[in-house]
Amino acid sequence: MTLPYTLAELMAVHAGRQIKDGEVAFIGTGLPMLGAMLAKRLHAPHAVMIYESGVIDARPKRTPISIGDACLVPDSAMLGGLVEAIGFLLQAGHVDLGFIGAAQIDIHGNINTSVIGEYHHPQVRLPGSGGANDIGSLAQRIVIMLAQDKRKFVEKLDYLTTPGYLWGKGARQEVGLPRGGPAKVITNLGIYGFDENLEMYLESYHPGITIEKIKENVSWDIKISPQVQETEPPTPEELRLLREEFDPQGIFLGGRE
Amino acid sequence: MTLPYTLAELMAVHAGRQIKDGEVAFIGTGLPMLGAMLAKRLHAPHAVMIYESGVIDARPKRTPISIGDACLVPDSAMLGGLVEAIGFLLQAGHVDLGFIGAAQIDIHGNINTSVIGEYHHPQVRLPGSGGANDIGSLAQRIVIMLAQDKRKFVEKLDYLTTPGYLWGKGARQEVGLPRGGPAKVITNLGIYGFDENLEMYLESYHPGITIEKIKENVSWDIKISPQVQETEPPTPEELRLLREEFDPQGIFLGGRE
Amino acid sequence: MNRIRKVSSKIISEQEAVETFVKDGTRLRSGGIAVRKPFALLNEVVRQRKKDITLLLSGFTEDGDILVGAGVVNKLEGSYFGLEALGLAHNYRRAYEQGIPQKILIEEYSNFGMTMRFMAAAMGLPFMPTKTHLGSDLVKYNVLREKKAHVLEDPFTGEKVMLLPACHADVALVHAQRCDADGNLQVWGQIGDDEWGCRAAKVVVAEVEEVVDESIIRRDPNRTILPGFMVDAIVIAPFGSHPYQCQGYYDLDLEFRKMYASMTKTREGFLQYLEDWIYGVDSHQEYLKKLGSERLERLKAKPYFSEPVNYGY
Amino acid sequence: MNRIRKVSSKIISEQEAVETFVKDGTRLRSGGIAVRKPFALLNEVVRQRKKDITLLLSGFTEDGDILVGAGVVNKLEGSYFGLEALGLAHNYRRAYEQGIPQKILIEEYSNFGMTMRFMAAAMGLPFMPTKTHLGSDLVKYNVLREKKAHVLEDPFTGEKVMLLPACHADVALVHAQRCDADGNLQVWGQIGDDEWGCRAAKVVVAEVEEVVDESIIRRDPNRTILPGFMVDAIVIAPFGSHPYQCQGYYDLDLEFRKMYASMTKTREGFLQYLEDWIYGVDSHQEYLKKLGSERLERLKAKPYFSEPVNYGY
Repeated sequence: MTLPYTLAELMAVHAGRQIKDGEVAFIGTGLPMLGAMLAKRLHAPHAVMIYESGVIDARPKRTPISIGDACLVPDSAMLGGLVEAIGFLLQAGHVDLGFIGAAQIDIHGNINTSVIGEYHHPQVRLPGSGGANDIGSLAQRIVIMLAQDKRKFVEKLDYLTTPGYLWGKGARQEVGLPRGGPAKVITNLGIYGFDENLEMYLESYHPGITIEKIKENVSWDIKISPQVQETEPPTPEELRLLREEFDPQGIFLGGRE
Repeated sequence: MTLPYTLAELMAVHAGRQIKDGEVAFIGTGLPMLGAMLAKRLHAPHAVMIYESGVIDARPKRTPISIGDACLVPDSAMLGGLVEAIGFLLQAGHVDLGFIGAAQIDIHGNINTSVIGEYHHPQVRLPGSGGANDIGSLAQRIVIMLAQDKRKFVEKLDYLTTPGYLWGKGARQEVGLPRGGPAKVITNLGIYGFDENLEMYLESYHPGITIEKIKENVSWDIKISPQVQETEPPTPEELRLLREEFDPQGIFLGGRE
Repeated sequence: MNRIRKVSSKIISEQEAVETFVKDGTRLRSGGIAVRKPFALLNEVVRQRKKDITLLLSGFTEDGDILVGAGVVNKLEGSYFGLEALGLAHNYRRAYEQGIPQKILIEEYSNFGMTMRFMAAAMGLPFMPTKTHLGSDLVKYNVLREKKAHVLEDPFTGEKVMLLPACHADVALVHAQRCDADGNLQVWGQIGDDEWGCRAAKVVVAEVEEVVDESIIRRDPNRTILPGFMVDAIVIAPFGSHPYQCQGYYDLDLEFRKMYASMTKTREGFLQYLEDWIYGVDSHQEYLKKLGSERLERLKAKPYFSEPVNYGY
Repeated sequence: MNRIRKVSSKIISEQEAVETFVKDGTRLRSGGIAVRKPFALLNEVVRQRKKDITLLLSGFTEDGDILVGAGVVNKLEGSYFGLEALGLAHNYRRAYEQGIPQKILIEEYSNFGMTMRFMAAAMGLPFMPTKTHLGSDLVKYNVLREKKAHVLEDPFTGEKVMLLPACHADVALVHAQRCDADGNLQVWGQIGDDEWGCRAAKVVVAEVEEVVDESIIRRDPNRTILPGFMVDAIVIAPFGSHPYQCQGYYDLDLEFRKMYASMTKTREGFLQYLEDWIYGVDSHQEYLKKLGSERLERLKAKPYFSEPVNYGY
């Protein structure tokens, strides 16, 4: 089945829909940036976008290539540095949601972005935390985005870079984290939530993706919501904005020409 | 004997002479401000003056009335706040000397600016620390300035607001202070230094003041330097600057009209 | 947290701002250390005869002295309580020494100690470390807090470090040069500890010299110290810091400050001041009228402008 | 400390700056997180074939990747090691996974963790507290430090707090928009953690787009992030952050960054890059010549100016 949109586009759209109007959102590189642009334009005009290099309430005229992109600066409301963006806004609890990528994720939404394999002698050395540990520790809730396969949805992380719910109920409190935890996981196959045991379950599968395929791409026996349904598709307006305005060069969404 | 200058003028002049060229000095309200203006104009043009509200390398065109005076701002090199002035410059050890006033002082240069009498039921409630505890704790050396009498040079402080040498050798290190301590005490009667036991001694007595008079105005048996001498008088240029340019209204030096 | 507001409604009168946000018993942080003190709001707090306020500041001068003398404040956490070059703060002395008009309790720290305590609260941390207070009586006498400070042996180097507890505020009052209608707040000149003091509060009420178009603010976002979504109310109060200064707007009114220092030497004098300058005037606007346009004109700042910088890319 | 300098002597070439201040084994803090990276100086560090440098940063991208690939750096303390939207950092992977050109050791923290570590050093404190790192493997694996972090039970509230040790640097390199001849350094746009990173170093070498008259700086002192007496050398390097951006001066060179990401997929490709863009050019000026004036012209920032503000009183 060929969809009239790519799964990367669908992910960007659903990233954007996580941002409610009036919320303060901490935006990372990549698809969340596109999602933030969509949200701000369409359903969340009063949302406040924070970028960790110190940009508060950004209104970029083009899609930023990185969290430090100079295009985030003109017409922003306030500029500081990491002390303001993370120390003040994020750590003090003023950020409603943040986005994080993942190379591995487990049932409790814990994230590895550091190494695949043994820490000192890994198969793949990945970028590490960056701001991910900060966002995952401190935002009111986080949304995790990754391309899914079985080696990424693992029973045991090779390295726990960013805490999700750790070992489950009460764990974040026990280690001293002030709040937060994963609300959603958005992949190229489906969207996941967390149940009362703080375990991941499937909320929706993307058009063209079967539950069977999802199960094949999770290392544990993933729970399925009784209300599971097909993921809502992008609207024509969302697609138009992504393609024509926000990523015409396909930097984040891949070659589309 | 009538001097051609006041003792307040003499104090301001000697405050200024404590600042060596190229040094970084933390300036408080009052006579030290006049001293700083003199130093910058005469013998220490490269000295850097810091004011705790956040002004770094000030070049005021008039004498500031307070540490927050707006006249300190134009033509300063950098403006921040207390975090920059105290947290960064002072606490990290970049400030060579600071000035502090005192209501009571003891033999080790410890200072009280909080209460006269019992803390909870004092005879006189004084302003408290302000930045004094910070300056006294963190500058490489401090210069203490006060109008002297026996009730001010005491054997035991009613309250220790700002540490001098505490109980003597090794005491600052023992409580965790990173450096510093009093270098000089400048009063309306004389100038004092600290010996190898970190005890105060008289270096010089002001013109018109006898050693006898000094002893009468110290509660303990003050040591006298074998090299004790008369305090050097102000130069005509110093006096001219003070009177004509820096404090023509006599705000700090008293009515002279 | 829902941050959506009707933007126009943030700009309110000082009466409404104080009525709405400053309650009896509020932990109140007031801005400015020796500069940009929010007198328009503070005078209104007095006018509305608030009670049992805990005032949180680094350097208390006329601001704290008036609130103490008027019986608004009965607890203080701070560092300096005086009139700078103009001498001791008399209301404060009368209250502390003689219980007039009421006994006050004070938890004392150094200026920097207060700043770090605000920073801790603003950063969501229970404490901040410093290398001050060590060896002094500042940590010997605790009045309001069971535990006022804690000496920690640093686990990395073994050296001693002073931990000071976060100072949270219910409400912060601050005077700033300008903001836009959403409250994005800009300050220049000395910052003091306003950045951290404001961020330590649940609610921020800003008085400003002027509200400007958001394009002015957003063309120079490095000057913003607090984002609009953290500012709950905006009070337009030109000369709101009088008799103090506001960089780029007006100089200090030294005569007024001398008058205050002189009048408040006696309780009667202070009551007269209260009547003349606070109770007897209805609003900040009336206060300015009483000062007179000639006097205000004389205090107006001379021009000394920065150069524009390019924010383009 | 004697702060007197012959002011004119602070402005030196990048060759002299690196020769004088960057020694083998230096603990080197490099500025910029995703913006204003001091490439003119970093390229010169590579050109002078320094060794055994410990690099201290929050976010390493091309800067760290080049230094690791060139064998200049063998230890890193930092948080992020990649090329952002352009993928993984290949030199870094080759070094860590295969020891090419040499094995590197990394002490990892989060971005904010590094910022707070710089802040601790800059503030003369042995640590700073945070509420991050808790419960993660970031504190499980220590490589360079015997004690990498410490969980403290807060003496005031009992909650758990993570203490991170101060990160001191011997030398900080930073790219700024401008300074005066004395080195008073001004930055606008995102600050990242340059304020605290620079202040954490014993020596600061600043590269700037331009040196301006001190009157420009002193007419807008709120933009200064570091006073001149803390800046030891000034290197005039227009486009010194290329291929990154400098607010108000130029945009990023995305084609160049893509070329870097692509060339460095292989060791051979990286060696070619080194030859083409570092060893094969004598200086930053040569590097700019190689880029060509047409390309630089295209990258130049469009005007988007702030309004002047009044600093008068």
